Amino acid sequence: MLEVSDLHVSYGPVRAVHGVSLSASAGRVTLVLGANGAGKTTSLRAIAGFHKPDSGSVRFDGRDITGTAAHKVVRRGMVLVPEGRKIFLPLTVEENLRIGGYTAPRGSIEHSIDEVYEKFPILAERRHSPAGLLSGGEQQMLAFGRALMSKPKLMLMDEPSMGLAPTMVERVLSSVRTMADAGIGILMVEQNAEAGLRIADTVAVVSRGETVWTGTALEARDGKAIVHAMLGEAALDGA
Amino acid sequence: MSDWYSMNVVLIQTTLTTLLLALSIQVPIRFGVFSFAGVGAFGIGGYTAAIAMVHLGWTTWPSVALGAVISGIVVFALGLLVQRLTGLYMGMATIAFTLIISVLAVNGGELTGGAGGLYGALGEIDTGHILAILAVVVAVLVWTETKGMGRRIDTVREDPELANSVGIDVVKYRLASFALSGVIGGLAGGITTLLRSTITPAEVNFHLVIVALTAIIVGGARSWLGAFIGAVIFVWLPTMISFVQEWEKVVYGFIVAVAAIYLPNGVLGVVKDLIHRFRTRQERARLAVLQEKG
Amino acid sequence: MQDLLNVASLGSIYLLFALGMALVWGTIGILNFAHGATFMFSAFVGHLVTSETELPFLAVVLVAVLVGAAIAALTQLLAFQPILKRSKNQHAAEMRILIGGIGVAAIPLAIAQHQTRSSPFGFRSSYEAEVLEIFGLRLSTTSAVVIVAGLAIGIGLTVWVRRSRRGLALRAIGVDAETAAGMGVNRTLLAFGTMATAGALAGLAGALLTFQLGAIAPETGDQLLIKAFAIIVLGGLGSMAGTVIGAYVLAGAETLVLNLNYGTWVDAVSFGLIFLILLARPQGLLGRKEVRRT
Amino acid sequence: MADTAVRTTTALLAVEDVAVHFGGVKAVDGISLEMHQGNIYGVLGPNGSGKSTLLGAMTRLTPLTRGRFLLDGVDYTKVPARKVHRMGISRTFQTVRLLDDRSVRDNILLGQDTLPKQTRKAAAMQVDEVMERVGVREVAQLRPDELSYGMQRRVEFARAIIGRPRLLLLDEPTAGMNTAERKEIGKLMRQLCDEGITQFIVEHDVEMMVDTCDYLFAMNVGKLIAEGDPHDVVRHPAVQEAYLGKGAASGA
Amino acid sequence: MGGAARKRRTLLAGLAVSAVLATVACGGGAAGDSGGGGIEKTIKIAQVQDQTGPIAYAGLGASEGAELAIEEIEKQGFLGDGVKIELQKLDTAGEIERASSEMNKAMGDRDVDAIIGPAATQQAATVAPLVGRQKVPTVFTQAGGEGVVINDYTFRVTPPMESYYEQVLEYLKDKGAKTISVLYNATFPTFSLLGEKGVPKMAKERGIDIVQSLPVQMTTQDFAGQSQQIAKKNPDALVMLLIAPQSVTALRQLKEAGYDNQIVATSVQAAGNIEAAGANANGLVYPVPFSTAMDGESSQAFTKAFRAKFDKDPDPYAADGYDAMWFIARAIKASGDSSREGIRKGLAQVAKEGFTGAMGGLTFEGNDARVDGALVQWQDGKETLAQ
Repeated sequence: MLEVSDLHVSYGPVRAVHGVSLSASAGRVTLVLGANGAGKTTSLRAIAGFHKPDSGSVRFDGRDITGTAAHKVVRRGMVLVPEGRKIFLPLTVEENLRIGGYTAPRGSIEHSIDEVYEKFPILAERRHSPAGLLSGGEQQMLAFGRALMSKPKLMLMDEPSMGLAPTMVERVLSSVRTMADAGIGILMVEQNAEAGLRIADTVAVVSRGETVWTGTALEARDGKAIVHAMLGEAALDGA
Repeated sequence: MSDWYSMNVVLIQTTLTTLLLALSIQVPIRFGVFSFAGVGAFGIGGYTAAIAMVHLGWTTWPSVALGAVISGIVVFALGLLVQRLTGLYMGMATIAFTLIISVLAVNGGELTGGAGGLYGALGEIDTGHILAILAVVVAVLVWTETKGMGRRIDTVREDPELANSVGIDVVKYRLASFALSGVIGGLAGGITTLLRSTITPAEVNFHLVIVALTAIIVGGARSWLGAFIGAVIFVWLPTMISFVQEWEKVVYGFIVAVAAIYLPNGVLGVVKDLIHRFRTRQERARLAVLQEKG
Repeated sequence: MQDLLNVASLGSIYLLFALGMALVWGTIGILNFAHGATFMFSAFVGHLVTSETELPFLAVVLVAVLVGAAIAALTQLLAFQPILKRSKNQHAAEMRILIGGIGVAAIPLAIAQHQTRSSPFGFRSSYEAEVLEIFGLRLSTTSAVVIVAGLAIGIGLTVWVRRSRRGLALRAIGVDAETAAGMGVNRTLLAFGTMATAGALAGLAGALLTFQLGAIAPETGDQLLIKAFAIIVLGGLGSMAGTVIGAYVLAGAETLVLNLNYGTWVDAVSFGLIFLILLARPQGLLGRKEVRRT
Repeated sequence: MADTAVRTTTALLAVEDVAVHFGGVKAVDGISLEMHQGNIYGVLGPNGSGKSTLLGAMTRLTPLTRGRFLLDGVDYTKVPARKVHRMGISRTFQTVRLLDDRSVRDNILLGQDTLPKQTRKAAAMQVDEVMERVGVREVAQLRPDELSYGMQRRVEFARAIIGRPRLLLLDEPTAGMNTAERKEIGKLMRQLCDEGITQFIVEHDVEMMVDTCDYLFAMNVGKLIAEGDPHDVVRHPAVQEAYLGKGAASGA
Repeated sequence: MGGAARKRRTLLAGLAVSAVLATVACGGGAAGDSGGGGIEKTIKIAQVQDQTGPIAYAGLGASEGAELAIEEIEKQGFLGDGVKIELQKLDTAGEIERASSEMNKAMGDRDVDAIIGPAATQQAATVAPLVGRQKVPTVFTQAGGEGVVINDYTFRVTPPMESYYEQVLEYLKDKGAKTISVLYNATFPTFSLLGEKGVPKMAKERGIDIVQSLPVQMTTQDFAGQSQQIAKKNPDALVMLLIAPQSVTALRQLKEAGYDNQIVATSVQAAGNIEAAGANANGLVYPVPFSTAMDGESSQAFTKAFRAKFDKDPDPYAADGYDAMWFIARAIKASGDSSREGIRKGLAQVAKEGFTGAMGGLTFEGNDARVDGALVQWQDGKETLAQ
C-alpha cells in the first residue's frame, strides 16, 4: 500500500533523513522506532507532503506521490496525525471534526461525525466546547477522529502517546489497534517502544537518519536492537 | 556644479529632511517596535518651532531645538503608555496618536492657526546647517548600528527572548527607541517647517507615514544608509522619470510594489549581500572544504 | 431616534467597506492597503460605463462587484502571492504585503485622478433615490439599501465564516495553516478566493456608497481605509462580528460628537477611542488573544 | 560519584520543589535537585517529559508556578531573566537562535555584551580563541545561514561560553550533528568542565549523555524519576519503563 | 508711514537689482538683448502649478487660459511684432516639496522672466518668501489663503473668496432670509476662515441670524446627521462651504432630509464640480469670480474665444490663467521692460490702475486682485446669473 524507499530529506542546511525506507499495508500497524532526532518525524512529514524530499520515492496505492503537496495527499487517502496532535484549540470539538472532513463528500459528513462519536464517546459529550479545554488524552482522541473524517486508507501517526499519563497511553494505543482492525493501514512513530510493540505487526528501526533494522513485532520484542536504538550501548551492559 | 546646486537646492534640502523623517520611523522599526509616532513627532516639532518663532519671537535654532526636545519627551511618554503593544497594534496606536496631533492642531485656535496653519516662520536655514544636524544624527545612528550596540539592538528586534537570556534589558531599549524617534522626528518637523515658513494640520497625516515607510522599505530598513537611499529615490524619482509626466504616480506605485516583492531588504540589502559575498568568497571556499570533511 | 437611523446608515457605510478588509486580514493574515483603491476604482469603472450608457441600479452594482473582484484577484496573484512565497516568516511577509499594497494602490488612484482631474464622479443611472417617511423618520431608499446590505452582508459573512465549510477552513488556516493543509485545505487557492471575495465586497461598497453619497472622489478610498483599519482593531481582528460591532460603535461615537457640535473633533474622538481600547484590551472588543499572528 | 563529599559544600545551583504549569498541563511538577561546581550534569527523559521547560525556568524565561532556585545559596527566583545572565548562568537553545544578518564573530560577541566591564574586556580578547576551540574560526565573517546546522550549533555554543559563565545550560547541544562532531563537542564540554564551568545538559542522545556526563537526572511527565551515576540511571527500571514501557524494563 | 517705508524698500530693492542686471548685461553675451530695459524677442513664463494630483483641475484649466492669452497677445502684436511668449509648465503634483523645488528651478533659470505660481494656498505660502528673496515676479492664481501675497514680488489675480462673498449675503437679504445655517469644512483653511469669521460678520451686518453653525472635517463623507439637524431647524437659507465631493453628498442628503430652502455655496462648485449632484443641485446659488454666464463684454469675448479654441466652456481656472497671462503682458508693456525687475514694476503699475479681463473689471488692493464676481445659479447643468 505504502512503499517508501531510500528517502533523503533536508531542511536548510540540516540533512535530517538520509536513507529511510519504510512500508505499510492495510489493516496492519507498522511501528517506527528510534531515538529522538533520528529522523522519524521528518520522514513522516515528507511522506505526507509537508516537505519535498531531496531524493527517494514514495509510492502509495500504486502511484508515485513523491513531493505531492499535503492537501492533495489527503485526497488520495493518506492522512497524518501530527506530533503534538495540533488540534485547532480555539475551534470546537465538532468544528475540528468538520475540518477533518474537508475533502470528504458533503453528504457523508454528518454520518462520519456520528461514527467518530460512536468510537470516541467522550468527544460527543464535549462536542460544542472549544478543543483547548480537552485533556491531553481527549485531544489525542480528537486528533484521531479528525483524521478519520477524511476516510483514510492509511494513517501516519507521530507519537500519539507523547506526554500522556500511562493509563491514557494504553487507551490511545488500543484505539489505534481498533482502527487497524477496521482495515486502515497505520504507520506509527512511537517512543514508548513496549506499548507500541504490543499493538504493532511490523517494526522498522531508524537511527541517525537511516533505517537500520526491519522485522516483525515478535522479532523486535525479543531483540536487543530496540533497546540499543532507544537507550544506547550502556543500557544493555547490565542486562 | 554650483549651477546645478542652485537649481536643485530645494530637492537637496528636501532629500535631507525626508531622510530625517524616514529615520524617525526607521529607528523604532530597527528596535523591533512598529511605531509611526515619528510622524506625530514631526508635527509636534514643526508646530513647536513655528510657535516659538511666530508667537515668542525666538530665533531659528532655539525654536528647532525646543521642537525636538518637546517631541522627544512626548513620544517617550507615549512609549511608556503603549510599549506592551506588539506588531500592527502598536502601529495602529501610534497612527492614532499622529492623527490626534493633527486634530489638536486644527482646534488649537490662535496658537496653531487652526485649519490654515501657521505661516511666516521662515528660519535662517541653509543646506550646510541641515547637513551638520544630520551628521550628528547619523553619527548617533551609526553608533547604534555597529559594534556591540548594533548587535544588541538587532537581538532586541529579532529575538527578544534571546536578548533577555544574554542579559539585554529589552524594555529599556524599546523605550529609548521612542525617545530617539521623537527627537529625530521633531528635528525633521522643525527644520522642514522653518525652511518652508509654513505648517498646516493637513500635512501631519497618514500620507506622511506612507512616504516615510516606503522610503525605508525600498531603501533598506536596517541602516540609516538604506533610509538615505530611499529618500534619494523618492525625492529625485519624479524629476528623473519626468518623461512619463502624468503617469509618474503609476510608475511610483509600480516601483514600490516591485521592491516589496523582490527586494525584501531594500536596495541596500542587495548591495550589502553583494559586498558580503565578494568579501567572504575565500571563507566560503574554506567552509565548503570543512563541510566536505564533516 | 432619527439619530439612531443615521448611525445605522453611517455605520453601514463603514461596515460595507471594512468587511472585505476584515475578512482577508482576519483569516489569511493579509492587511490589504490596496482595498481603498479597489473600492474607488470599482466605482470609477461604474462611472465610466454609465457615462456611455445609462444603466439600472443592479447593473451598476454588478459591474463594480466584478471589477472589484478582478482587481483584488490580480493583486493577490501578482503581488501578495509572490511576496508570501519569498518571505522567510510571517512577520517579514506582513510588512512587505503592507508596502506592496501601498504600491499597488497608487496605480488605480493615479489613473482615476488623471481621468477625472480629481473631481468627484457619480453614476448616470435610471435609479433615483426616493425618501421614505415612516413615523416621522426620514430615510432615503439608498440609505435603506445600504443599511440592509451592510447588516445582511455583515451578519451573512459572520455566519458564513462561522458555519460554512470554507469559512471553517479559513478559520483553521488562521489558527494553524500547516495543519489545515494536512486536512486537505488548499491554502493558496482559498486565499485567492478570499481575496477575490473581499474585492467583490469592495466593489459592492464602492457602488452602493457612490449611490448613497451621490459622488465620490478618487481619494475617498484612502480616507475610508484608515477608518476601516480602526474598526477592525476596535472590533477585534479575526472576528467578523467584532467588525460589525466596531463599525457601528465608531459611527455612533462620531455621530455623538457631531450632535454635540464638535465637528472638528470627530477624528480625535474616534482615534482616541481606539487608543484607549488598545491600551485596555489590545485584542479588541471581540477578538481572541491567540489570533494575533504578528 | 562521591555523593557525601558533594553534599558538604553549598550547591552551585539548588532547585527546590519547582513546578511549571501551563493552564492545566503540569510540564514540571515538583522537581528538587542540586548541582555542584565542576561537574557535567545531564537530564534524560522522553519527549514532553518537561526537561526543556525546567531549563527554561532555570533561566527565568519561563515563569514558575511554585518553588525556588538558589545560585550559590542566593535565591534568584524573583530576579528578572535579563539579570540571570550577569549572575553567571548562560544557555543555548533547543532550536538555533542566531542573528541572521550578523557575522559568526558578532553572534559570538553578543554573549559578552552585557557583562561587567572587566569581564567583557577579557572575554572580547578571547573571541578568537573561543572560535578556535569550537571550530568556527575559519568562518568568522560568514553569516549563520551560510553554515551547516552543526556549525550553527557551535556558534550558539561559543556565544554561551564566551562570557565564562559559572553554570552553562545546554539544550540539545548536539542535535543535527554527526557522530564525529558529537565527539568533538563532548570533548570540549569536558575541557570546559575542567576549567570550572559547571554544565547542565538536556539531550536526546542517551549514548552521548552517558559518555559525557558525570551525573544524570531522569524525568518523566514532569517528575524526577531517577538520578545518579549515568550508567546506573540508564539501567534504572523507572527509566527503562519511561522509555520502553513496563514490559521492556523487566524483560531486558 | 507704512507706505513710505514700503516705497523706500522697493526703491532699494530696485537699485540693487539694476546693479545686478547691469553686470549681467556687461558680462554675458547671450543675455545682451535682455539688458537695458527692452522687451526680449522671446519671453519665458514658467507656470508652476498642479498638472497632476488632487487639484490638477486648477493647473490644467489655468494652462488653457494662459495659452489662449498668449495666442491673442502674439496675434495682436501686443508686445511688438514677433515677440513670442514661451510658456513652460512645471508640475507641482499636489505636493509642497515639489512646488518648492519646481519654483526653485524656474527661479534658477535666468531665461524665466516671470512665474505663474501655485494654486494651492499651502504651496503658494511656502514659495512666497522665496520669490521675494530671489526677486522673481510671481502671479498666483487661486491660493486664497493668508501668507501668499506678502512682498513686492507676489501678486494674486484670483480674489480671495471672502472678498466677493458679501454679495451672497446681500442676495439672501434681498430674498428676505432672516435665518441661516452654516455648514462648513473646518479643516479647509478658506472655508474655516469664512465659516467662523467672514459669514457671521457679514450676516450680522445685514441683520441675518445664524441659527446653526456646523463644522465638519475633511474626512467627513456622510452628512445625513447634519442634514437632519438643518432640516429640523429649517433656516431660510443654508450657507454650504464644502469641498467638491462633500458638496455633492450634502446636497443629496439635504434633499433627502427634506430641506428645500435656498442653499448657497462657493466657487468650488464651479467648473462642473457640482455636475455629479444632478438634479439635487438645481437652484443652488454660488458666487464665482468668473462664469460663462457673466454678461460683461470682456467676459463674453473670453468665453467666445475659449470655445473657439478648445471647443468647450471655460471654467474659472481658465479665466485665472487668462487674466494672469494678460496681467503679465500688460505689465511688460507698461514698463517697456521684460526683465524680471521690469515685469515687477509693470505689475505694480498695472495693479494700481486695474484692468479688464475675463473676470470683468479687476482692481487691486496692494498686489491682491479684487473683482465684483458674479452670483450664479445652477439649473440643469447650466450656470445662469442669479436674480
